[in-house]
Amino acid sequence: GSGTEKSGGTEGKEGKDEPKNTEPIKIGVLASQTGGLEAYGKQTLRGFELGLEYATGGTNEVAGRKIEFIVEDTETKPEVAVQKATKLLEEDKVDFLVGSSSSGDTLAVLPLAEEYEKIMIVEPAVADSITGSEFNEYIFRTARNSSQDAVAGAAAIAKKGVKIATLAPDYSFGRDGVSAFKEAAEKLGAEIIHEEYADPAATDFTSNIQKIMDQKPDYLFVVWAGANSPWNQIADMKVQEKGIKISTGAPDIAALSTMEPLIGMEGFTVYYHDLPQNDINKWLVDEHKKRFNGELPDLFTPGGMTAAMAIVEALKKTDGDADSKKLIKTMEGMSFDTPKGKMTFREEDHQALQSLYAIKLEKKDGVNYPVPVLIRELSPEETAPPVRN
Amino acid sequence: MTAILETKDLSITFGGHTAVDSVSISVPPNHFKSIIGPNGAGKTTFFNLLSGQLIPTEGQVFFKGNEITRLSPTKRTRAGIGRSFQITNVFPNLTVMENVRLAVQSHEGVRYQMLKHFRSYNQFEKQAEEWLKLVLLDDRKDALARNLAHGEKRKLEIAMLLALNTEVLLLDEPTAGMSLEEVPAILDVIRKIKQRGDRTIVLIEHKMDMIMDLSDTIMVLFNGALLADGTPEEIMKNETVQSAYLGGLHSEHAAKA
Amino acid sequence: MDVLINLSLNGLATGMLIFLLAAGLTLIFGLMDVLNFAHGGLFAWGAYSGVWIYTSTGSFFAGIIGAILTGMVLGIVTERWIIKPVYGNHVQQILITLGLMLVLSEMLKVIWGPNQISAATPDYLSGSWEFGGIIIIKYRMFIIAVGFVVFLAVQYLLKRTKIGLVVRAGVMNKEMVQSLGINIQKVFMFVFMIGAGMAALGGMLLGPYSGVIYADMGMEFAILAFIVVVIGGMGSFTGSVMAAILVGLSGSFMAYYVPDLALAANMLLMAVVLIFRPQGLFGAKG
Amino acid sequence: MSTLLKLDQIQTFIGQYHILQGVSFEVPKGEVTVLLGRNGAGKTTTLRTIMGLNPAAKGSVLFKGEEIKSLPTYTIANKGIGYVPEDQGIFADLTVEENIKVAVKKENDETRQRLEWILDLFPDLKKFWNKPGGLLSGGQKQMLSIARAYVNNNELLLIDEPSKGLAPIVVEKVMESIQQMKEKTTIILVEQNFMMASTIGDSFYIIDDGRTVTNGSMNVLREDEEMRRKYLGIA
Amino acid sequence: MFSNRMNVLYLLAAVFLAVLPFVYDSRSMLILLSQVFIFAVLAMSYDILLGYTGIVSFGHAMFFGIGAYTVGIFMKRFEPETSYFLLAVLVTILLTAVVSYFVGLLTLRLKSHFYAMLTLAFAGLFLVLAEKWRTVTYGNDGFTFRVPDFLKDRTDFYLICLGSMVVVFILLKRFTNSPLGKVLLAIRENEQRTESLGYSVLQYKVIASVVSGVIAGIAGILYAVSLRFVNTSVFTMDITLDALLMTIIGGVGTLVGAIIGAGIIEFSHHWLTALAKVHWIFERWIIFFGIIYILAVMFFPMGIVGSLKKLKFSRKKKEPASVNSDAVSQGKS
Ligand SMILES: Nc1ncnc2c1ncn2[C@@H]1O[C@H](COP(=O)(O)OP(=O)(O)OP(=O)(O)O)[C@@H](O)[C@H]1O
Ligand SMILES: Nc1ncnc2c1ncn2[C@@H]1O[C@H](COP(=O)(O)OP(=O)(O)OP(=O)(O)O)[C@@H](O)[C@H]1O
Ligand SMILES: [Mg+2]
Ligand SMILES: [Mg+2]
Repeated sequence: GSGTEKSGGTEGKEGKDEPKNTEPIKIGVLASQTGGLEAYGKQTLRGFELGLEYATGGTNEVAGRKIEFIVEDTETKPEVAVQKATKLLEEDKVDFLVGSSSSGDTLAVLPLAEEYEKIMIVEPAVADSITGSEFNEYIFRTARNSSQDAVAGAAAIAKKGVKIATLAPDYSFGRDGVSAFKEAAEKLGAEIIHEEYADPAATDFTSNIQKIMDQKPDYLFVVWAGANSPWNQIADMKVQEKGIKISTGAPDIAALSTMEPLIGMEGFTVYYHDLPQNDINKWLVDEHKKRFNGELPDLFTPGGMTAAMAIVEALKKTDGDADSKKLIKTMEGMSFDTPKGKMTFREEDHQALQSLYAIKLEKKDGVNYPVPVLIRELSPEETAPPVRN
Repeated sequence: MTAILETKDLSITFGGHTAVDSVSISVPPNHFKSIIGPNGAGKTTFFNLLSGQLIPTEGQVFFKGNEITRLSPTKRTRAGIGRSFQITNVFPNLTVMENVRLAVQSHEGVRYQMLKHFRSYNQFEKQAEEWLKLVLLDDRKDALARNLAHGEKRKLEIAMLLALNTEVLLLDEPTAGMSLEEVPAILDVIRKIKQRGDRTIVLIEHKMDMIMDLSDTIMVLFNGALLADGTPEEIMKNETVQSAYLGGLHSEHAAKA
Repeated sequence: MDVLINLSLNGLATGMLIFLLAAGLTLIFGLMDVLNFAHGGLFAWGAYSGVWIYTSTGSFFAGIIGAILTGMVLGIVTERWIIKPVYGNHVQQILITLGLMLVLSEMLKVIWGPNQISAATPDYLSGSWEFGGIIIIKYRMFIIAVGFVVFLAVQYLLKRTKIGLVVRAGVMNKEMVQSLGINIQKVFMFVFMIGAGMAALGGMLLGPYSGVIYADMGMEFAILAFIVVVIGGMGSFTGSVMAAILVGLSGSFMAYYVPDLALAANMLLMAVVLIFRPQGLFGAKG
Repeated sequence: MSTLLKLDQIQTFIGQYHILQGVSFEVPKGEVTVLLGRNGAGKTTTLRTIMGLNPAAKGSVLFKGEEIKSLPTYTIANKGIGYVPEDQGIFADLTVEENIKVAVKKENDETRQRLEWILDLFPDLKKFWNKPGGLLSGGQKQMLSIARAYVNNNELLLIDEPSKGLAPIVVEKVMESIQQMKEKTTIILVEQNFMMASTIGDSFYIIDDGRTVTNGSMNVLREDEEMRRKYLGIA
Repeated sequence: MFSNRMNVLYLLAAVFLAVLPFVYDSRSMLILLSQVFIFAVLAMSYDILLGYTGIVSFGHAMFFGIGAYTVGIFMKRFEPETSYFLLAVLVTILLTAVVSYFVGLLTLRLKSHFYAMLTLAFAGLFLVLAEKWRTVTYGNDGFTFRVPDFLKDRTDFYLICLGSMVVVFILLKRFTNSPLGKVLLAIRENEQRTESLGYSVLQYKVIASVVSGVIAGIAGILYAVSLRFVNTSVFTMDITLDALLMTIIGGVGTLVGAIIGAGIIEFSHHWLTALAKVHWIFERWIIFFGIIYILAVMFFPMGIVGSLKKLKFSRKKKEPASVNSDAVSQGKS
């Protein structure tokens, strides 16, 4: 009955007293398994499972404790996310939360992590406010945030004297993205001459594109997410022919296939399977192909894997102790291996600093979508976003 | 004594068609006036102007000396002009009792009471029952209005008007479709109200014997205009009325009566 | 000047596209008075089946025909099993068609997977011409043309045959229409089938417009279609075209001149129209 | 003279209500058969049962010897039965012209002639040819409803209280027209206007409480005051 | 009639729900039930419009959202204290009343679909406002906030939700059974006739829309507090559709129907998603959700309560008294 709320705490203490706790560690994973972000949810889940396996060497055990994880579908609805998160915390008594696919769902769950004093690894939700204004100390994010994207985007194109216009959907994601980009780009000496925001649900973006063309920028930097995209119309309006170069973040493979018109574009990406050159990624690609009949890991698959690896790494360091306070101390500033190389949880806001990739979209034989080809890796330091909490 | 209901040059035009054409009448209190005229003469439209369903293009309507030309139907009903409809117009999914009770409730002025239970107004139900008895419909009081036969709906229509208990009653063909047997009963009701002597009644009907029997005066509408206005005898003598409205058979009939 | 022409042309084309999306609903909702919330499902199915046929056969034309046929078959099934029991009852219509909508859009994911799918224009329709500053996108001209043809065809059907009258009469008084010797159920089924076919056509043509189709596209565009039918005036086919074009143009011009209100463009337009013309642009006075 | 329509012990339910509990009558070809009875007796329901709008649960409805009891309404209508319902059944948003157009089964010379004839009878309809039916006056709606049933060459017409709401002179016209039509068309008439019923009716049936209680030739009823009083409450 | 027996039943149900948290200790069940109560309040408020006045609104989320944002903003901007919470409730009531009054005046003259779409437009404008007024609302991502202590404990909050639902139910029951409520029914049936009986239809509709709007606002407050988070989703069509579906499934014009509908939808949702983990067939559980709607219409055409009521009546009496839900269904909406 009444002790439930503090049970997490007591358990932790017990863990400290007993020399060897063999209770399994439980992780609750929140992801969109239905609804608009279903595809992202699936990527995270696959990655997470593979990550656990990799990090524990296939034993699914750390410091003598088994790791179990329970997946819940948030349906991309905040109220469902809260319901499911509470269930995980209350009934399954999980030690960690991981998730979720949407920023809204994640934001709604943040206070629960604090209330129940459990670590939440945010993956792949991108809103800056998660590690910014809405931050609490139980939150760690393995995903990159909007600002990191923006900094990477800026790094890819911004130089002294370059005139840039931006196009973004008119909601938080787009607005956050552009303001972060602007800051980063201006720091690099570029000039933002026009910001265009479009109704994300619109069928027609030509007016917005027209307006950008009127400004005659050197670059058009596009922040976009969601199925309904402006690529076709950018091509139809002959933006590139007018000498305006396009730049944007490369999305997941399904969305890449709609970017045919942007071949030749320079931009950045969070992940594409052949960009990171390390053993972990190689393992990921191989295992993923093996298990999911030849499919490649996609945009957020390594993120899921990273979340698992961060947890295992932290537990290794505490020797299986899941006490949150202790974990927080351990994880702040912790560096750990991931398919994207080393990441580090920044002490101030628990944001994982990580590599991003400056790329160019190219047509490749035998691949039916434009492929992001590496121009250069942007180091974690280079893409570090400002601290905003 | 001043007129209770009066119109001055009342006209209404629907897209070029003048349905009521400069009609001026004056009905003294407690008077029984009938309106006759061919189909489409403008009788119902005239009623609509009196009861506020329509706003005239020209002219004025007065009730007890006050102009009410632009008043809403709601306000006119509250002021004391009640009407029944030619095409039956009831609340189909409420019971007969509930239909009439709504009229009683309005008459009693209980309009915005939202905190008390409606059952604390038992007297409404009793009154409603009285009215239903009067029109011989009390045995159907729990039936849904939409399940009534046509004639029964007509009776309900009348019961609702009576329950409003207004000073002026506008009756639009109350007995259309009512069975031979029951017309006299309804006639009786109307007659009783007339005899009470405190109600003004305006009646539209095509049943001439009924009109002759009840009316103090009769007005005749013709293509929207007032053709004649006078006592039953005067009207029956009017040749235009004879030929254009009553037709051959009826003149015999009228002569007999 | 160039800007004005570009904005107008693109607004017009978008309007025509919206018209194609809404045309089916004009019949089903405007004329037959069925609050069909599954309409979006019908055109999402049109889009998926059409694009699938196009990519597997390589013939855009086959894709169009395939989409229309898919829509018609779905229309018949829907009418027969879902709509028929609930004619004239809006409350039940809302519930049952929302249920159908869920089934339809989830089935898409079962068959074609949850990922968005890219939808390309055929070569002969892709690209654009440029005259001075005026850019004419080929596919948009194609949409305008198709919209025009569909408009004329349906207008012919409604004006030259009794079908429009019979449907309107049937909605007002089904029993009476039957008493006049008309098999109204068959007529309703036919009209519903045509409406569903047009919805599917609209969906199919939408794909290449933005380059991508996805399972949830249905609900998004269905609301737009409802807006068009209502502000055009229920049951008025001309009204729907005009409303659609108005929506297209206002979207285009507002995005350019008052971008801050662009998000609210459709809702503002609808509010303004309905406050000043409560029966819709071409609706008979109620 | 042959029988065109024959109802035998018809029982009809509406919902769970047993409305018709035994209606039987025969309609001879070329005659006007009148159904009489008080309000709520079941006259309208009888007509609706014939049209298949409230199908009979038991009994039989034979039209030209063929059982039509369980056919759908439109099939029954297409066998040559026209219906003027008591609430007129006007399509309010359709114009007078469109109301008639919906009804017309075949556009040929004959229909055009019939239409002309009926419009001459009711010139008001011609006058308001393009007006929405819902805006007509009560009597005009009645005229339109009758006209709509007349335009087709029906063998049998079911007319429910046509005189309701019509000016006396128009009632006369309707009577005249029915007389004229009798040559081609058989008619079942429900009518409360006894003057009209007795003038144009050939035979009558009285329905009470969902049953046919008595019948006979109209001449008999005209003479038999006792019977009138007993069943119709009039002298 | 049998209202006494019904009252006893309602009382038993309420008592059962009130002691539930003390005997059955599952917090996620509590949360689920709280969610049911909150949506029941919203659905009941919708029933006042749909079931009792006969108007379909597509913009009900507007009021829900106002409640949710008001409490969110108050808690975020000021201190999460009881006094500010009460102030937020007061402001919600005021705001929803004012907004529903003006929107009502502006829209209620319109006929059925036109009305529905105009409310949709207004709700859409509120959605855009919430999106655009980023300094206060943080855009569509939304923001989290703290709540006063007395709302923190889930059991207490559960009881508060239950209490609110019961109070709203009793108030609305009384409201609909009042003489004014009867006039609303009359409007649902035949506006024009109601007018010529001396009732001013517009005023009644506005009253209904204000009552319904304020209660929807309350539901919004509870919803936001339950999540301690608010984002633009509270203004979306989804919320309106939820209210609509719950009301219809339960049976329009019955109030209890709204509660039962909320229960059915939330629980079948809960179970279906649970099943998704058990068997792959249910992975696409939304299909089954859709099928439930379809079957509901086929087997309970008047909603659960409406259809049961009808069954009961037809067994008992020859002549049915008014079965409300069926009334609306006859097409005016
Ligand atoms: N709202 C309206 N719009 C257009 N025309 C109308 C309207 N209402 C009535 N009319 C026309 O006005 C004329 C008069 O109609 P009204 O209903 O007043 O006739 P009436 O005298 O009551 O006839 P009846 O005896 O047949 O009921 C008719 O020709 C009718 O078509
Ligand atoms: N849908 C229905 N549900 C229940 N009862 C009905 C329904 N329709 C008709 N009735 C009942 O059936 C009985 C016969 O109705 P019907 O309309 O046939 O009478 P009628 O003889 O035509 O009367 P009237 O002369 O008033 O038109 C009436 O008591 C009526 O209340
Ligand atoms: Mg009249
Ligand atoms: Mg009858």
